[in-house]
Amino acid sequence: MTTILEVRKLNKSFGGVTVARNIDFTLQAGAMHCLIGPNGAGKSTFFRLLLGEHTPESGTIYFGGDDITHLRSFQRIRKGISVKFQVPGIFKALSVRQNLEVAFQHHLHGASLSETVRRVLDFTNLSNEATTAAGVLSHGQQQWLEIGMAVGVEPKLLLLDEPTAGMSPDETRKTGEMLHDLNARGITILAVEHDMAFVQQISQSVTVLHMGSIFAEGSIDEMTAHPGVQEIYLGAADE
Amino acid sequence: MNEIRLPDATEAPGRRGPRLWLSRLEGPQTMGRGLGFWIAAALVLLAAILYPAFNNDYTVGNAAYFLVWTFMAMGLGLVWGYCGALSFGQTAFFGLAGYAYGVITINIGSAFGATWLALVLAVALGGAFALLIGYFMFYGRIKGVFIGIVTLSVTLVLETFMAQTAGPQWRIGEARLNGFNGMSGMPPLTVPWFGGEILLYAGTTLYYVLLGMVVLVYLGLRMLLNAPFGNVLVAIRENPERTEMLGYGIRLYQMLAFGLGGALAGLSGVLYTAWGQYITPSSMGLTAAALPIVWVAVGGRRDITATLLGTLIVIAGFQSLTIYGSQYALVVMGALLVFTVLVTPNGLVFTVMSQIGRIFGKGRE
Amino acid sequence: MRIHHNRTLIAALLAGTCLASGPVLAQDGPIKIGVLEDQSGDFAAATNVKVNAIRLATQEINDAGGIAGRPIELVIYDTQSDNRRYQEFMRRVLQQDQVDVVFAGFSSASREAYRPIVNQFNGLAFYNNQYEGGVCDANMIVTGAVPEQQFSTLIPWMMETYGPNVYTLAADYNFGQISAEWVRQIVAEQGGTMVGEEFIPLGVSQFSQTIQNIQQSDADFVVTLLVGAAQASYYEQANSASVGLPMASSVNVGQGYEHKRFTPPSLANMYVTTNYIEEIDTPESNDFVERFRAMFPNEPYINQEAANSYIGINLYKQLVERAGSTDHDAIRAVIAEGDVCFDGPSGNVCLDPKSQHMSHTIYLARVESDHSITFPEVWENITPYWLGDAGCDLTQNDPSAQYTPSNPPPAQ
Amino acid sequence: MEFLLAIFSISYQFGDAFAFLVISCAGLAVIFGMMGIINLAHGEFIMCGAYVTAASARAGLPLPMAIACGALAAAIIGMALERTVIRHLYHRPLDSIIATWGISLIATQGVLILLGPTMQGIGTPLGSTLIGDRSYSIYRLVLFATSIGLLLGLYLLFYRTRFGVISRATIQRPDTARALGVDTRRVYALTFGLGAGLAGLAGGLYAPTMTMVPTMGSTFIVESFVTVVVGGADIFLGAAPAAAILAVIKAALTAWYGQLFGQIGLLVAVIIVIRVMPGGLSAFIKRWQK
Repeated sequence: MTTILEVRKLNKSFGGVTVARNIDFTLQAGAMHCLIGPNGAGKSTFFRLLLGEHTPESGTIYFGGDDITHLRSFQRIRKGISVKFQVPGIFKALSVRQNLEVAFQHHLHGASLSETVRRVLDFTNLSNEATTAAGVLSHGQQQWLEIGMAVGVEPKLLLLDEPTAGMSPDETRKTGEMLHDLNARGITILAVEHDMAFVQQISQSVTVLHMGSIFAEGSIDEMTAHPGVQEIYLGAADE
Repeated sequence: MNEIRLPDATEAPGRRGPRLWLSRLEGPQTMGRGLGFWIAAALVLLAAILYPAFNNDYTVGNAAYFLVWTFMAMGLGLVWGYCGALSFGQTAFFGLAGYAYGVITINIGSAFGATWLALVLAVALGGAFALLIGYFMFYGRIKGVFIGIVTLSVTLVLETFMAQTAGPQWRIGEARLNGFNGMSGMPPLTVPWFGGEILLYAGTTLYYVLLGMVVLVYLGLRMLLNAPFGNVLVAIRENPERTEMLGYGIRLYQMLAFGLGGALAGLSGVLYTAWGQYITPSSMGLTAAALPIVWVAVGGRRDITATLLGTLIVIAGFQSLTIYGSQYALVVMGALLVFTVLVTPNGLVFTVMSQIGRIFGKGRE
Repeated sequence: MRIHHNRTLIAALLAGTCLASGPVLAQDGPIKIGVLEDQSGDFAAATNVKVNAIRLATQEINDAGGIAGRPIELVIYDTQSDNRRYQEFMRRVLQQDQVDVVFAGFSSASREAYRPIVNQFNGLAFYNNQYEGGVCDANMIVTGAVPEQQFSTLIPWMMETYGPNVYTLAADYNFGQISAEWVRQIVAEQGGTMVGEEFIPLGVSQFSQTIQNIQQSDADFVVTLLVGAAQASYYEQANSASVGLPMASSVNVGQGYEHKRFTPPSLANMYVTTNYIEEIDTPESNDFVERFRAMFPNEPYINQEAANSYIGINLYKQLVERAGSTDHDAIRAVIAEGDVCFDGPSGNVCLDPKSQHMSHTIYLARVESDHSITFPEVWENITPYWLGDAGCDLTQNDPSAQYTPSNPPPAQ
Repeated sequence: MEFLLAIFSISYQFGDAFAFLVISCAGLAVIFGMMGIINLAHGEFIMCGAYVTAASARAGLPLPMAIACGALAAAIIGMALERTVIRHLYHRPLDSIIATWGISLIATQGVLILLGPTMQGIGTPLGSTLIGDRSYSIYRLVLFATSIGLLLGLYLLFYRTRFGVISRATIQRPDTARALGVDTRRVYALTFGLGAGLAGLAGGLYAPTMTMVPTMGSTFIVESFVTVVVGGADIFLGAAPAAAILAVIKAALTAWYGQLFGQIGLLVAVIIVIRVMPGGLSAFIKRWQK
């Protein structure tokens, strides 16, 4: 197995608050990995650092062996990272099909664009909604549409920030299947997730973040049994 | 679920080159599609072509004058309505290009179509300046209302500076900038023709030339907006972060759109200067800067057709108000603006067009 | 509209009154005068009265039988202090309304905006404002005073009375810069010294620094060439800082009646050369003011532009009657005779054929500490000599340009 | 001694520019800075305050009372406008440009029609004082003191009174405030009225020193926007230091290079500030505080 993402000694703080402290993190190609941790643990910040929305104070990010620490966001996307945000980041005034076209059109044209759009519509169960304005889709459908858009750039690594937030159990299950399907096609997946049942469904291994640094890593069962992990979750719940 | 269906935007596969571009005359980013729309558009164009046959020279020349402003309005529609960046300073590019036309033509004269060379150079200068300002703003992560403030400041700096260039030391070659009183003495657009030149004073010939330019720019913008470029602009307006995370260098797109908007404002500036053989710093002032925003907002910024029609209606309407409304004209104008914003937030023309579209089932919404 | 025109045409042809020259359609009907003035916006304060002066002159002439038996019809548009409106409406009055002559413009910028259009349609326009001078254009007749008339009288008198050290405060645009140039030149000729010269951008309303600069200088008097409502705030601020120096101006009082608007004594000790203001106590002036107030009782002030506009209409009447036509060439032939004069509210005035500018009686108005006006000095028959001396001769050729002392007409 | 006089003279110029910026921008800082409404009718609120002040002063009221009347009149008109027009535009800040531009046209031309093209001024009170060999207007010193008092008063109002705290909370999180039982519509109306009243106050304070014409407000508007933009969203962290910095720039450029550069310098300063610190000074300062 090869390493797709490698993070070395990443540090970031806002004002006096440290949000990433000496993070070392490695992700193998083909993995399906989850990041967990209580609110404010730094999960979203970690994503934003990976995406280039924040610049780290120190540390290095390697993607596919290349140093991407100083690339702009869209340049990282073009290297093969893609993301689905927590709040659905779709274009509400555009139709579902237009959303997908915008997502794909910088590398596809004409017939191959139409074909890819059709396939992704199928994949996301949105074929019947192709001309609907994206803003009126159900919450789950909006999440799927965004996953479809994220996949459209043909990423090697897909970052998912709480992909099932606000979904019904049935939608959550379907989403899990979708992710397994994508993973089977060779896309590495890194997800931030709260729903432990869902984590169990999709992930072989998890990383626990706490106060901006990596607290523990291991299988999901190990982590739920880990006394320290239980403590930070309970401690956080007390606050 | 509330079914809102949007027209399908799929480009017919297999089309290439000109046919592909022609197919983009209609699409998701512009209102109006199908035979009905194009028949209506052709009728409007026909009416415009026949207009001089039924009106006197003054009315035709005055209509030509209205057309002069539409380019700046369409450019602002592109930048504000489609790209989501409210520029309060399109007049900076308008004025710069207008002065450039004056300086160039006063120095090289009008023979052999030189005025058209001046037009191209001046518009390019306006566009280049807009690219520069666009680079400064978008790569500097300036957003929202601050874009308006920066652009307004730019146009006011230009105005303040130009207003004090009355002295004889302020000359470029033969051309005196002439300060607040404004620069004059440049030739009108001139077409070299057999047996003498045709001077495009405000009249039927100028009207047809401008009508042709409006049609070209309008159709060109329709194609551009329905092309992938336009899709991305709208995506940036809707959600810039998401668009960037789809791998687009959004700043480049914004800068290019801003540059194009600036070039169109420059085109209006050149045409205005050539029309009246006069350009003044006050055409870059606060009042002048606010006017394009008013035209576009009243017409409707979200659609290029609404912008075009709205601009013509507002300019003509304000002029008639001034002619017939005496001192109450400005009061009525003000009341109209407030009314428009409160009652038809998407713009007067846009709202009417969507209603028509709904009736015939061909509109965008 | 078109039908009406055609009928007029046929009637004119049938009646056989069609003359060889001049606008055929208008020969029989009323004489149409276009009026483009700023009745709203920044300049409204000084220009509404111009329109009323034109109305007054028109009514008087019409009551007395019109111009050569033809009544005057006014076509009035509000140009809103906006140069674009001048361009739009100048085309409208010349092309659509087919007026015989236009009375237009307050600011110099507005005049420069419409002048190309007047030239393009070979129209005739009266510009009735005092201004920076230098317009050499056969299509323009200027009745307002120009710098050589106002400064060649004012500055030497001031230097003689108060001393040789002069500080100029001028609006930073054409009028201010060119007027300041005149002041500089005359001060040098008279052996005085410019101890300061400062230009203020239009729209500036805060003058603390300027006031300090003046206090630091050894000025004997200050020449204030400030323009617009914002800049007029200077007087109030200078007064409250007790600058206390005499002021000289060519533009204040006579135009914007600052002495009526400001609280005494902020304008005290200001000297203005003007060709008319309502305080002038001559029988002609008093009679004019009386007739004016009879027609417009609420008029705040009758300024020099109002008198010039009134004179302009009467001069036009004389020109048309002597030319026997409204044709521009015929009218200019009359001007070329060099004896077109009029005894009006401001005394006797005459048109100079070379520049088509007007001679004036120049009154030196002094603002007293209670803001009443006295006239320490009157100069009669001051001619607008500079353009003619510099080489502008509209009887010979028509450059349609504006010249300044530092940018004079090219040598012939 | 000569040196002290020079220092005083420089401070006087600075204070004068500072007072003008603070007083003219205070109303806009509330309406634009806090509420996000781009109020192009700011100048007309100032004009309204100036006109009412002049009219009341001529009717015999002492000047401070007359100024209070001017501010009050502007505040009442502001609240009426908020109720009829502005209320509908909180979610569409860019449309507020059009609406307030329309209001400004109506106000300027309406005043011209109703009250004529000019109004007689009321004269600057208090006279002047001689310091060294130069005389200074005392009223200008009063304006400077007033600007300091104004900042202090606003600080107390927004940070020490119930209304201030509720209004800041409402504007930051209207939904939360509503959930806590705040009548947010009333808070918006009062806040807008406060902004309009502050603009009226500016008009009243400067009425004795300026020409009274319907378009007089336009001379304030550029300076006001410049100060608020440089200051950023928080009036106290932003506007006061912004006014101070801009006053230095303006006074220095005007003193050394003339009024033209004073004007241009202000505009260029804005462009640079927006580029270097997009949230204005207040965001910049807040970042440092963290």
